[in-house]
Amino acid sequence: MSGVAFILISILTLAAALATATLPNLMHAAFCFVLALLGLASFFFLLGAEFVGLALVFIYIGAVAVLIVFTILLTRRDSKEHHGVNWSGVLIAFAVFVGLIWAVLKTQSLSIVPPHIRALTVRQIGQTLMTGYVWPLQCVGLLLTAALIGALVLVMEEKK
Amino acid sequence: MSSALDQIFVHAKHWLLSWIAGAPGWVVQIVSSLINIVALLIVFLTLFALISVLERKILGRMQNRYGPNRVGPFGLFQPVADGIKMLIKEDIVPARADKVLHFLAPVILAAVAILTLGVIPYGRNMTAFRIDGGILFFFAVGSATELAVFMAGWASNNKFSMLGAMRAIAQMFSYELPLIITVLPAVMVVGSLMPDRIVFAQGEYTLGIVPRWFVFTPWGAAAFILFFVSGLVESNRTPFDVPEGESEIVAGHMTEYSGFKYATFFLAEYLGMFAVSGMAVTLFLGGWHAPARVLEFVPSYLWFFGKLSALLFVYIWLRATLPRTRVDQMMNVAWKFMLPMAFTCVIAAAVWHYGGRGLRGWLWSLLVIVVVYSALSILLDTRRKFARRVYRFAE
Amino acid sequence: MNPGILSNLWLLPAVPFAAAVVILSLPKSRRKIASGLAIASQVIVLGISIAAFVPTLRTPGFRAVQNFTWFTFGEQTLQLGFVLDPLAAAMLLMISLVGLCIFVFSVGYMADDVNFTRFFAYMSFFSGAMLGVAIANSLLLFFMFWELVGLASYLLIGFWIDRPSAAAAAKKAFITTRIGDMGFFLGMLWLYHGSGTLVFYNDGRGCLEGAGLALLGGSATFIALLIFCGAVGKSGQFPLHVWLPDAMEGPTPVSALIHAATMVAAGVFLVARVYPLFSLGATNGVTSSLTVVVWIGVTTALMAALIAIAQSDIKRILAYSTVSQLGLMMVSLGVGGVAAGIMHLLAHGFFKALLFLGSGSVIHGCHHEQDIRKMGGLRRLMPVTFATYAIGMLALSGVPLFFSGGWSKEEILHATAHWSPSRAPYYLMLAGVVLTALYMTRQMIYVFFGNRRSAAEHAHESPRVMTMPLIVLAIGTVFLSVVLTPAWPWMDDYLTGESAHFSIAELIQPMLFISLVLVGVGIAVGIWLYRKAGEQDRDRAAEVDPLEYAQPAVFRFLANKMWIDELYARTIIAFAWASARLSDWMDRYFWDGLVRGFGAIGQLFGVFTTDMDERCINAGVDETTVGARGLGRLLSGAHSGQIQMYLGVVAVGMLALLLLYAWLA
Amino acid sequence: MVGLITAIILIPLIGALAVWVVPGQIIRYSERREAESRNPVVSPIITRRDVSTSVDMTKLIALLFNIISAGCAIALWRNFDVTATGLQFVERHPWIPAIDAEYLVGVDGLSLLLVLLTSLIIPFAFFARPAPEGSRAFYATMLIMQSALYGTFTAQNFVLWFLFYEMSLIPGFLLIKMWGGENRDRAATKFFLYTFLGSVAMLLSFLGIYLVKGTFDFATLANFGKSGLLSGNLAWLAFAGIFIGLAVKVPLFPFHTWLPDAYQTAPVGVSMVLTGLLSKMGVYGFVRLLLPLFPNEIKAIGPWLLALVVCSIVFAPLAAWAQRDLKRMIAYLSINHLGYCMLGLFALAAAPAAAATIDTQAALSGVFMQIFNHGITAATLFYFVGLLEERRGLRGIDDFGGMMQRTPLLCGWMSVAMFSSLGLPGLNGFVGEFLIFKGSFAMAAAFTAIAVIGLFVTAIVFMRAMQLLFSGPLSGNCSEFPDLLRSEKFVVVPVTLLMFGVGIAPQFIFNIFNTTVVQMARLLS
Amino acid sequence: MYRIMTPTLPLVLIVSAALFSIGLLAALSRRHAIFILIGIEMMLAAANLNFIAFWRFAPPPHPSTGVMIAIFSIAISAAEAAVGLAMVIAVYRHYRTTNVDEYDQLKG
Repeated sequence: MSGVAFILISILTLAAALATATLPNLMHAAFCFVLALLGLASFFFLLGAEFVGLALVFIYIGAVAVLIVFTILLTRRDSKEHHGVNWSGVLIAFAVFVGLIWAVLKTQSLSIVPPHIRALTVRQIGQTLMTGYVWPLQCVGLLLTAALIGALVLVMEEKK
Repeated sequence: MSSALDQIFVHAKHWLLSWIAGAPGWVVQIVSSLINIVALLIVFLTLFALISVLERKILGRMQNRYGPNRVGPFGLFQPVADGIKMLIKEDIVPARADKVLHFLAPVILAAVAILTLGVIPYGRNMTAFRIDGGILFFFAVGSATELAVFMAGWASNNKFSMLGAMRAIAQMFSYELPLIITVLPAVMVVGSLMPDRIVFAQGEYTLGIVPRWFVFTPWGAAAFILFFVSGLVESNRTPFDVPEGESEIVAGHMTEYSGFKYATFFLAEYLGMFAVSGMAVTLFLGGWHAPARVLEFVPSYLWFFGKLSALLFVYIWLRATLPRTRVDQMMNVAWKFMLPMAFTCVIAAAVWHYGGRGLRGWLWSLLVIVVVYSALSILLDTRRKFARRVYRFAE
Repeated sequence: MNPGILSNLWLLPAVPFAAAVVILSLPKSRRKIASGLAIASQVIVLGISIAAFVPTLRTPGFRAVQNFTWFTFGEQTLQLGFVLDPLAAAMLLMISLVGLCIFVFSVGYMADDVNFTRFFAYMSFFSGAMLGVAIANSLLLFFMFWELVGLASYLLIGFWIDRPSAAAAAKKAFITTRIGDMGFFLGMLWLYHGSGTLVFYNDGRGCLEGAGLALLGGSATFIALLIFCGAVGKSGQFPLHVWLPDAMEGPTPVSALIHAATMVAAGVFLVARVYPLFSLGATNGVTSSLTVVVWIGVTTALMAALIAIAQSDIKRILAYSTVSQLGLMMVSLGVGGVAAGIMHLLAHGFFKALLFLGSGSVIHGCHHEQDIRKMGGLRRLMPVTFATYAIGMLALSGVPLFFSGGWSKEEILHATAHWSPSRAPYYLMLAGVVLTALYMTRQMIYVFFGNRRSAAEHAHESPRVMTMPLIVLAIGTVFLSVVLTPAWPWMDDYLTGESAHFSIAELIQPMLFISLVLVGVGIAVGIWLYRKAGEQDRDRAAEVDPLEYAQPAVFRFLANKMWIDELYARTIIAFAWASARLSDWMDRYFWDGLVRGFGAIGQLFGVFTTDMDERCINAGVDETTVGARGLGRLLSGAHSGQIQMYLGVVAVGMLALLLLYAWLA
Repeated sequence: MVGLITAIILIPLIGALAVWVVPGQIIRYSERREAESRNPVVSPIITRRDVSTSVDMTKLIALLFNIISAGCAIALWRNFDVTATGLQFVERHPWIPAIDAEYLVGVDGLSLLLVLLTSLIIPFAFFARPAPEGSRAFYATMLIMQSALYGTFTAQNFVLWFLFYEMSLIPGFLLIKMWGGENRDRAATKFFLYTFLGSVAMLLSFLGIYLVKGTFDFATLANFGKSGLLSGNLAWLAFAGIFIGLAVKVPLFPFHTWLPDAYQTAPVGVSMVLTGLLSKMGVYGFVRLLLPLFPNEIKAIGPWLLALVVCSIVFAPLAAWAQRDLKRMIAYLSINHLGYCMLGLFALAAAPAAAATIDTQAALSGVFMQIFNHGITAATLFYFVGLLEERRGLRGIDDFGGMMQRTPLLCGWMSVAMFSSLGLPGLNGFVGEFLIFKGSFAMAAAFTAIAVIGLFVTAIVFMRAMQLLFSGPLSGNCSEFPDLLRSEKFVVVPVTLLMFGVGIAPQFIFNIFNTTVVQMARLLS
Repeated sequence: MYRIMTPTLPLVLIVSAALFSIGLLAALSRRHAIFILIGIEMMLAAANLNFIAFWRFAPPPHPSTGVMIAIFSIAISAAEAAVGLAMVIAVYRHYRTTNVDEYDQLKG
């Protein structure tokens, strides 16, 4: 079953991501991005990282996606993509893709069957965050605050 | 006897599952989920119908009129009639609308609302999806509402829709912060994100009569009030129904909707209301626990739905009583009062915890809340009856 | 001994002070309460004074002190105290009795004034301070009350604050007396330094007692003279007498109380109080300090009497008479007649108060006209005032037998006559007696006899509240003569601490006849000179004075107060003001200029270094910068500003790394 | 009780922060008063006028912190052992061990007196009118100044002391520069440069001392002082540096020219603080530093120093006499009054070896008393000038006239302050001046005798002021003045009562520093 | 067939690599500033997927490092998105366009 789900989710995610990268209607593309993220979250569920999945949904779909669509709205003047494909970009992306695939396939030590592990509970994550990762956590908190203020300052209208 | 009555729905599900006992595991899993979903849908759609008519009747009573009383006994079949009307109305889609998103918006909205209902424990052993991070799930999924509202507003290609959607998102964003932060104290105190555990933690009684619901602690009471108000905003209910203020922007993001899509929005709003109320009951009002030990013989789900009904009644009551707020005042309250108070609840809960969870902690946390509340009142008091009107949030 | 009264002496200043504070806090409209409170406090004070007087009567040479610590500084203590001896007791009685009369008089005199309450507050304040002066047993405490008395005087002279002349007079009074007080202050410091204490009497350890005096040695003369400076200022002695006539700008009761009866006499009292300092090391009763006192007194007495003859303001005449009489008292003290001086002080207190109140009554009756040349013929219109004024005039002129002033003046002349260094003061005093009789007769004739002139037309007798005090004071003036006669020198003995004995033979002395004759001459000359002055026409106010007619230059010299004020204004005050301007100028331009000069030097240096900077150091740096800029321009071509290009380069770089990895692996 | 001093120093700083953070609001209300306007033609007319008064939230917050710190100061006073010698409430923490800079605070009687004075004057200055309404920066700066003053008066280590000493300079500069009257830029710069140069000189001297003796501790240095701290020219250099630094601060003739400008220009509240407290820093420095450290040097040039002092005492009131501006006049009188302090100190330090105990103690007690009295009195005078200025808009001595008829209360209370300043017995000024003169007369009679002229000229100055301001016919431009408002009475009455209290029963002030006086007199003579 | 369908580590990595490349594609080929940002977000998401995958397939007993890094990475990218979008708006206000080709003021 997980195999089927994996394939379905992969197809969904990659398709949505591709749509994001190519759709000319910006709003559609943005929503496709949301869909891709949803797929990614499903991946995380599938891999047993429920918390990360939920956090991804919470943060990206609940917040970042809304921000993105808002930004698109606020810069509405060109909500349609400018024409012309940047072929060099496509080329580079494809080259990178090939390189990565080649690297993955070439590496032998990766073919491991998934070990049976006990689920990682939220409580464990919380404890780890509060013990071993306290400093990073605080730093991230500081970073978020700074980002919040910075964003506000950037967006605030300059007083005349 | 009472235990049997209490667990009657659980037993019923097990009985149903015993029909497919031989099937592979994933089949059983899917069937089990389906049963849960179907049960949820039946219960809440019925509740929706019931509440929609009851609301109109209660509003009527409060405004000194009868309300619907023509269709069926006491007008109870009114929702059926409404449903038929909605179904057979023409489904109008504006010509320049984004068809796909226009269609998807109400669907997503309703789906999200139903999903959030899944993690709430309705009775002993009666949780549809038992997820480790249930609370997180509730809010993570719930946050998709904003996206759906935006979709509706944008796809309609109508300035009223867009404005309404903007307003809705702004207010939902603002109040989502206090909503989530007020949950934190309960989560902290219990040490789990699982709604069942939280309900379970409130199951004791002091002296056998006073339940240890969180609402009876100072931080709990404050958090409950904040949560409830934020919930009102989240579900766009009066007095915070600014996004669909008909006198200003027709019907907000729902302007271009008609027929069954409109009904779906309606449904989603009510389901959202149920979900938030249910979460409030779970977090602060002891979930399905009885208010006294002697009353435990009454089945747990009845307690839950009793409490839920009480909260719903308050929703309707408020709608009958209060006028619509002004959007800038609302925003001011969210950022300047609700948010600091929500953080204070977290601190007060910590104080309560380290004060020994007894009377001492109770008093200390009360002190914390009172001090911060007073300070905020003084600082926010502009000595004017109304704050100066600003349009920053509405732009 | 009467410890009871002694421990209650502090009430004497305290009660009037308290009354003053209460009255000040009253609203302006509470006139009855204000005057009632003031008079009540004065009655209480009189009662206490009598109670304090009684024990001094019983024991000859009575002296009781009560000292207390004001404060402790470091390990030292500062002692203050109260003393009760005949000197203090007699002063107390005089001050409180005269004060009471004047308070009562004021109720009538000040009836129309807006600031009635404030007047009584100030008066009570003055009364308290003056009583404090009388009982102080420490030069410091004496000085403190002395200053407060000065303050009260300042406030009361300037009572009619809207008159610029009053304000100027008040300022003049305060500053002039302050000059003397600075001397007093220095003397006090010296005394403190020399004797180690400022307490007068302290069981043999006080500064006026044997041990204390012994410590002083030769410095006592200087100390005494410095302290005498204070007395000169306060008692209006030459050369600091200029403020006293001007002080008549105050209301008449003030003139009566402060500038006639009590405060100005405080200088005399001060000399009497610290007399042991003056007489320290005396040979035959003469010391250099006392000699100075005598000559100052003589100068003052004669000069003031002369000026008085040429004045036309009723109060100014009395003021100069006061100055003159105070000089007389100083002479008495200087020649060793302490008791005589004090006796004259007491008698003067009564009759001068009487005269001032009488003049007040006249002024009141004449609608606040003070020029005697505009009065006349008031004898009939104001009989009570006339009678009492006449008594006062006779006492002042020194008519013996029934008038106190006569006897005390007699005593003084007696003492002066026996002063060993010189007889000159005696003769000068005799001249003074004649002049006194002369100017008083002149005044009487101008005011009470002859035709009624402009101001006298609508004159009227004063109300009873004003005449009653006049009568009381007149009785006092007459009564006092009983205890002052040489036949029964009770007062003399009371003050010197001997027992009184009666001897009618003492009454008959050659000197008495001399003075009697001189007084008679003075009065007679006065009547003869001014016989016509009284009959002047009622419409013509300013007829030429007979003396002016005779000697216009001399008269103008006297009428203008010998141009002393003008002299001071041209010399001392001008010098002080010039030095003030100079100080200010020096400050603004010289000292500040110095500072600014330093600043300018610094600035010059700054300009120099800036120049150095620009020429030498900056130039090198500039060249380097130009080179760096060229390099930067070269490199900046790689920046297309296209984000995507940068990103693409990064991706290619990543790919290259991957390939490198593959090649290496 | 340990930590109380640190609390006193820190609370105003916190207050400054709070003033910055909390939004200031001005609550206005009107005080209804009866105002009598005199009409010469008709009868007196009673009119009711609304006198607009406002309460400034910022001021209230600042005052709140003042009250807290004053409360701590009073606690300090209550717990202060008046009989114990030496420092009390000592807090000692290592700070910069490399240069022997410790955080060392403590109080003896003198420090306590000045701490109490600071607690009194600063809130008083907050009430000064005309005030910069709603100016948060003003109050914050004043609070910083207060903290610096507390620190200066309690620090017992030179580095710490100097830190606080300089810390008071910058707020002073800012206060004059930002809220001053005309010519404020010039006056502020002059003030700053002058005092700063003095400070630099002082710092250099102390560095020199440190290099030789290796310590910054006041008590230790004072012990060295007895036997000669330094020797030869170095001693004279160090002495001159410290002397100039402190003489500028006091100020002493001829280093005083910054003072009239600064006092005249500064807003009234700041003038109050400048004269009431900042000048005391100089006197304090003399007592604490120069006299114990350089007894021999002072003795050597004692007469010259006394001559300078006498110049201060005599020329300053003469210059005051010639002033038109009331503030400038009081500024000059401040120089005079501080001159008395210096007279006592220098007479003491320059006295021949066998000065009597009573004289040294009298001089020292008098100086301390004068510090306190001048603080109160001069501040009150400035306060009153501020009231006049607020009413009239000008403060020239001849811009007023006959005010006594219109505003008897204002004039009455102001006269009390003036009489206190000219040393009338019964008011506080007399006590200190008498003791100073008593002590110094014994030790330097001639100089003291000349200094008495200063007392006399002061009287002339005040008499002239009173005559021109209060008496005479009511000047037209004063005829609409309101008398003392209730809010002003609340400020004036307690201070004046304090003057009376100190003048009549000064023992409670003496108690604070008597032990210190004994100890110091022993140290200095 | 079944073996292929089981999500093994290389499979997940291949999906992640594809997602990364698509993100890179978006970042390089789109003209709209926001989509460059979205592309970067996508690349970050792909990286997160890698973290989770490596964590999941690590031999037991395994620490929760992978999850932690993913959580932090999500938080940081959220911050980055907020600031990035704010910058887009700020830049848009200035240039009145979101076309990155026209943002060329920084060129040397």
